[in-house]
Amino acid sequence: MAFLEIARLEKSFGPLRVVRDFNLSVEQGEFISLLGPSGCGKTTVLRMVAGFETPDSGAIQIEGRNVVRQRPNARKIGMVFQAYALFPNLTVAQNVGFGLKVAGVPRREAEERVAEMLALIGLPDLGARYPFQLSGGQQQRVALARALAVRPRVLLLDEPLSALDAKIRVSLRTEIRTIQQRLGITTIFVTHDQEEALSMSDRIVVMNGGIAEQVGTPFEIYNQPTTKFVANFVGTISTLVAEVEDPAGGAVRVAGQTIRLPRPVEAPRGGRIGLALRPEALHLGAGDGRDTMLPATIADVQFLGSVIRLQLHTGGTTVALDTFNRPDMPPPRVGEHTQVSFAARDVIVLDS
Amino acid sequence: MAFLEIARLEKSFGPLRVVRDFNLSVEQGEFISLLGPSGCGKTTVLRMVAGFETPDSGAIQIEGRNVVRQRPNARKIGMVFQAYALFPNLTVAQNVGFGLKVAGVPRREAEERVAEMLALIGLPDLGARYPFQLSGGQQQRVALARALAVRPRVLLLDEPLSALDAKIRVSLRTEIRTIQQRLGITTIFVTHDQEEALSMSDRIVVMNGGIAEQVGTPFEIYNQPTTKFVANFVGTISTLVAEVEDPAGGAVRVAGQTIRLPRPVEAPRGGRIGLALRPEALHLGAGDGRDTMLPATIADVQFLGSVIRLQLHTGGTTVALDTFNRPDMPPPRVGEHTQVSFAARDVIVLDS
Amino acid sequence: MRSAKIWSWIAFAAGMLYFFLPLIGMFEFSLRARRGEYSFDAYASVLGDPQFRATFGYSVLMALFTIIFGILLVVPTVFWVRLKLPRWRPVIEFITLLPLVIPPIVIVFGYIRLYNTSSWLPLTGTAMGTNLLLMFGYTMLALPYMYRAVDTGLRTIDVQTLTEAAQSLGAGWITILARLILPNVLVAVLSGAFLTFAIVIGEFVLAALLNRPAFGPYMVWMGANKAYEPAALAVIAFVVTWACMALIQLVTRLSAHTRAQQR
Amino acid sequence: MRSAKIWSWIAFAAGMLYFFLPLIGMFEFSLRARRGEYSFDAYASVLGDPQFRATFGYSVLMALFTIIFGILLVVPTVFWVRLKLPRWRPVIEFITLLPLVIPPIVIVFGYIRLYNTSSWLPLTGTAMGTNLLLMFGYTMLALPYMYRAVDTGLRTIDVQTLTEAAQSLGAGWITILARLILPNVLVAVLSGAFLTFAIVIGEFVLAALLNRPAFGPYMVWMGANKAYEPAALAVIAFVVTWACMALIQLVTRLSAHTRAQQR
Repeated sequence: MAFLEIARLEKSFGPLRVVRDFNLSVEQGEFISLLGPSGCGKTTVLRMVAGFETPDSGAIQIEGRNVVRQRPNARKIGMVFQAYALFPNLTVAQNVGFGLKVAGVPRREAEERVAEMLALIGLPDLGARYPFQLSGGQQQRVALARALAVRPRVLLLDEPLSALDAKIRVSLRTEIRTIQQRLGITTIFVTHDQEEALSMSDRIVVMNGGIAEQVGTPFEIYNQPTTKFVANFVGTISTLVAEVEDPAGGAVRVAGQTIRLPRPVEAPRGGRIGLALRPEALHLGAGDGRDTMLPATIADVQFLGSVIRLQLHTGGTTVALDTFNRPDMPPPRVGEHTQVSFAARDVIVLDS
Repeated sequence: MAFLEIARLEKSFGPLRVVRDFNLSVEQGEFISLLGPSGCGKTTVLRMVAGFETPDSGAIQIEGRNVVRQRPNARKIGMVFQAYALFPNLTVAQNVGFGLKVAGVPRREAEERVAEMLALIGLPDLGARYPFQLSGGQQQRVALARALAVRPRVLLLDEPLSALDAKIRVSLRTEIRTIQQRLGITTIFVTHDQEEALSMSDRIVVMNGGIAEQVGTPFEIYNQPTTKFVANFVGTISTLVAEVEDPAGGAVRVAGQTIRLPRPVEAPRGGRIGLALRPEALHLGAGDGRDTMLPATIADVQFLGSVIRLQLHTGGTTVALDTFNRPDMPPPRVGEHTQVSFAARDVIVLDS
Repeated sequence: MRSAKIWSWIAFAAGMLYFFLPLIGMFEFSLRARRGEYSFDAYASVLGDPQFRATFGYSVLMALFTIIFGILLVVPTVFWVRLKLPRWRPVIEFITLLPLVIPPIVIVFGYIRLYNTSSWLPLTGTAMGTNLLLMFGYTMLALPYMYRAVDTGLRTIDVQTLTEAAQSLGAGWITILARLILPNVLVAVLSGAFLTFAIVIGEFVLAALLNRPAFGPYMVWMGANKAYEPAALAVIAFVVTWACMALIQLVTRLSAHTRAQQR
Repeated sequence: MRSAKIWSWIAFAAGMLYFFLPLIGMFEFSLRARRGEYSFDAYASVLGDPQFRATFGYSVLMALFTIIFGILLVVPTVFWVRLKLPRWRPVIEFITLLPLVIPPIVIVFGYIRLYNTSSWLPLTGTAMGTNLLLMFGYTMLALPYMYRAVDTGLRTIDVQTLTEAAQSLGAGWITILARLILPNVLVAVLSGAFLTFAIVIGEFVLAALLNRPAFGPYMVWMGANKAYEPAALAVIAFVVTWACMALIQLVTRLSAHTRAQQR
C-alpha cells in the first residue's frame, strides 16, 4: 500500500458535487500536482487531506491509517497557503517555531530547528523580523519553513505561488522543488498554472469537474493526453481537420495530402477527425523526419524571448508554431508565404 | 517632429529622483512599451503624459504642442488602469459612453459609437450589465473600449494585464495588440513583464532607476542588449567566464577551448570577461554552425511544456539551455553527462 | 456545520430576546391604559397631545437641518481627504472621533459660556440663534457616524483611480462629484443620515440645557409624570426609527450596482 | 500639491477651532471662581466634594464591569462569526447597530417595566440588581462601538487562514484564541474599551432614570446649581477621557506588529 492512499473520495457542497470518486496513490517522497481550472475540486481534495473539510464518503489513508475522522491538528500535515498566512504578531523565528512550541519541543532543540529551517530557505538572518517587513517571496518561504519545522508526514501546498510576481514565481518554484527533494517529503501541490505543474511535479493529476481526468508524469500528460480537456488545458494545441481514408491503416487526408498515422483511426472512411499538434511539433520549411509539408501564410508573430510563436493559416485553419529566436535571423513578417512540416508520429488524435 | 515627443523629462518625489533626463519620440500608430522593475519610474512617466503628475522640468509635446501645463481632462488621452477602474454605478454601455456624454456628443451618435466599441472588444451583448457582473478579463476589455470611445490621440496602458489570470493575460495581450493595430492608435504600455513587452511592442524602452537604459525593437533589446541590466532583465542569460587571448582578434579561452568572437574584445590579454548566452543559443550535442563544444553535466530538468529548460554544469558554472519537447524522446535525466555547443556569433559580450 | 448552525440560531435568539424583551414588555404595558382590557388609549392620548406634535415636529425639523449640514460638511471633506491627503486620514478620523469622548454636557457648557447674551456672539439671546447652536451641537454628536458611514462608502470604490479615469475621459470636478462619487456613496450617506436622525430624535442633554422644545426632554418629562403614555411614546419612537431603517434597506436593495458590494 | 497642503491646514485649523473653542472658553471660565484673578478654586471645590468622588468612583467601576462584560460577549462572538458563519455577518452587524436607533429612554422604560418590584425578576428592588441592570444597559449602548472595533481589528487579519495554519501546526482552540486572535485584536479591544469608558462616564439618561449615583447626573445637577464648578468638572472629564485616548495611541505604537496595518 502506498504512503498516502485516497480512495473513492466524494464531497458535495449543497447540490454541487465538488469531488467525485477521486482516487490517488502517492508514494513516499513523491511530488504530486493537482492541476485544473478554478472550481475543479482540487483545493477541496487538498482541504480534505488537511482535515479542514470532511468527505461525504471515501477514505484518506496515511501510512496505512485512515485519517478522515482525525482533527486537523492531530494529522501531522504541513500546509502552505496562497495568502502566506504568517502570524502577524509573531516574528519570523516565532512563526517558524510555533508548531514546535505547541508540540512542547524543548526550547533549545526548537531554537536549533528554527535556525536550521531559516538556513534551509536561505533567510538565516531574518529571524527577528516581523512578517510585514518581508517581501511576498520571503513571506512564502517563511511559511514553507514553518510548515516543515514540525517535520510533517505530508506537505500540502495550496497555490503558494499565485500571489507572487512573475520573476519570483519562477525562482521560488525551483527553490521549493529543491527543498522538497532534499528533504524527500511527500508533497501535494495544488495549482491552476500548467507550467508550474509541468516543471515541478513527479506526477500530475489533471482535474475537471471534480473528476481526475488523467494521472501521469508531466511528459505523459503533455505528450499523450487522453482527453480533449487535458490536451487543451495543458499546453497549446492546434487542430487540423482531416478526412479518414483508411481507418485500419491510419491514413487520413489533410489539404490534399495523405498522412499515415502510426496507429489505426477510430472513425469510418470519409469521416472527419481532428489532428492535434503542439506548437513545437510544427517546423517552418522542411525538417528531419518531418514527412508532411503544407503551404502556409504567417498570420501573427509573437516574440516571446527565447521562443518566437507564429500563428499560421494552413489547411483551412490557424495553427501555432514555436521556433527558437536566432540573433542572426529576424523573425518572419506577417503575410509571408512559407511552408510548415510535421511528423505523423507527433500528431495527437483526439476522440470526439 | 514625432507625433509624441518627450524631452529631458525630470521628476522627483521629495529627495527621490524618480525620472531623470527621459527622452522619447513616438511615431503615430506606434506601440511603445516602458519595461522595468517596480520603482524604475515607468509609471511616473505615463502619469506625466496623462497629466496626473506635473514634471519638474522637461517637455511633453503631442502633435507639436507642449501639454505639460494642460489639465488631464483637456489632453484627449485615453487611459486603461491595472485596477480596471470601471464606474461601478454605471452599466457597461454607460461606462463606454461616459466620455462621449461629457464631451456632449449627440445621443444617437454616442449610442452608435458605444455599440461599435462593444463589437470591437467582442462583447456586443453585455451593454446592459454592471461591471461587477463581468469577469476580470471582460472588465478590462470594457475599460479599453471606454478609453477608445472618445477617439483619444494617445492611448496609455498602465499594467492592464497584471491583475488577470495567466491564460486570460496571454489571450488579452493578443487582443489588445490586434485592436491597437486595427485602429492605428499611438500607444504607450507600461509593464514589468518582459514577455508582454517583447510580444506586443513595436519598440521597447527598458527603464532602470529613472533612466531609459535602452530603446529598440524587441528583437534588438533581446539579442543586442547594450547594458548588463537590460541583458539580465529581459530574458535569461548564463555567463561563462573567459580569459582573453587576443583582444584585437576577439579570441578568448573557455574551459581549455579557444573561441573566436566576431568582434574585438575591450580587455587586456589575460583579463577575464563574461560571455553571455541565451538559453536557446546553447544546443545539446553538436549542431549546425555551432563551432564551440563543451562537456557538461545535467543539473536540473524543467519540463515547461513546448520547451524543456535544462540547467547544466559546464565551464565552471551553470548555464541554462532550452530545447523543444519531443514526444519520441523523454527529457534527459539529472546527472547525465553530455555536451553543449554554441556559435561564437551568438555570444553577447557584456562590458563589466 | 450542523452544530454551528444550531449555535448560531441560539445566539440569534438570545440577541433577539436581549433587545426585544424590553420592547415587548413595554408594548404590552402601553396597551393597558384602560383597566381590564387592552386598548390604544395611551396612544390616542399621546398623539392628541399638542405638546407631542410640537416637540416631535421641532425635532424632525432639527434633524433634517442637521443632516443637510452634515452631508455638506462631510462628503466633500472625505472625498478630498481620500483623493489628495491620504496621509491625513488618521488625523481626520481622530478628530471625528472626538465627539464620542467629549461628553455632550461639556459641549453645552462650552456653548453657553461662549455664546451667552453677554458674549461677542450672543447666539443664546434669540430662539433662532439657540436653534443654530443646537444644530451645531447635533452635527458634532452625529459627526462620528456620518463620517464613518461616508468613509466606509468611499472605501468600497477606488476613489483615486476612478477620479483619474473620469478625468482622462474629459470630466471636470463637478461631473466627477455628481456622477461618480455621490451615486456611489448614496447608500452610505443615507445610513449616516438615518443615524443622525435617530440621535437627534432621542437626544436629551443638549436640548434640555439649551432649553429648546425638543422631543427628548418631552419624553423624559412624560416618563416622570405619566404612567402609560411614556410606554406608548417609546413604542412610537421605536417604530419611527425602525421605519427609517427599513427604508434604507429598501434603497440599498433597489440600487443594482451596490449588490456586488453586499456579497 | 502646495495649494492642497494649505487647504488641509486651513481645514485642520477650522476643525480644531470647532472643537476646541468651546473647551478653551470653558477652561478660561473655570479659572475665574476668584474675583479679579485666575485660580483653581473651582477645581479644588469640585475635587474636594465627596459627592464628586463617590459618583466618579461609581461610574468608573461601572465602566470597568461594562468593559469586561462587553469583551467577554463580543470577542468570541466576532471570532466565531468570522470563522464559521461569515454569511451571518450582516445580520449580526445589524443587531449590534440596533442600540443606536433605540433611544436609551426606550431601553430604560423597558427595563423598569420588565424588572420592577412586582415583576418575575425584581431587579430594581435592590441596589445590586439595579446596578446589574444599569450595566446591561451600558453594554447595550456600547455594543455598536465594541463590536465595530473588534470586527475592524479582526478584518486586518485573515482569520480563517490563520486559524487553519495554526491548526495544521497542531494548535487547539485555546492556543489559537490566546496566542493568535487576542494579540491581534488587542489594540482594537482597547479602543473599544476606551469608547465604552467614555460613554459610561458621560451617560445621563440611564443612570438618572434608574436613579443610580453616577457621574452623568451629578454633572447635570452641578450644571443646574453652580456657576464655575460645572466648567471645572467638564474640563476634568475631558482630561480623563483624553488621557485614556493618549494611552491607547501609546499602546498602539508600542506593539510592533501593528505598525504594518497603520501604513
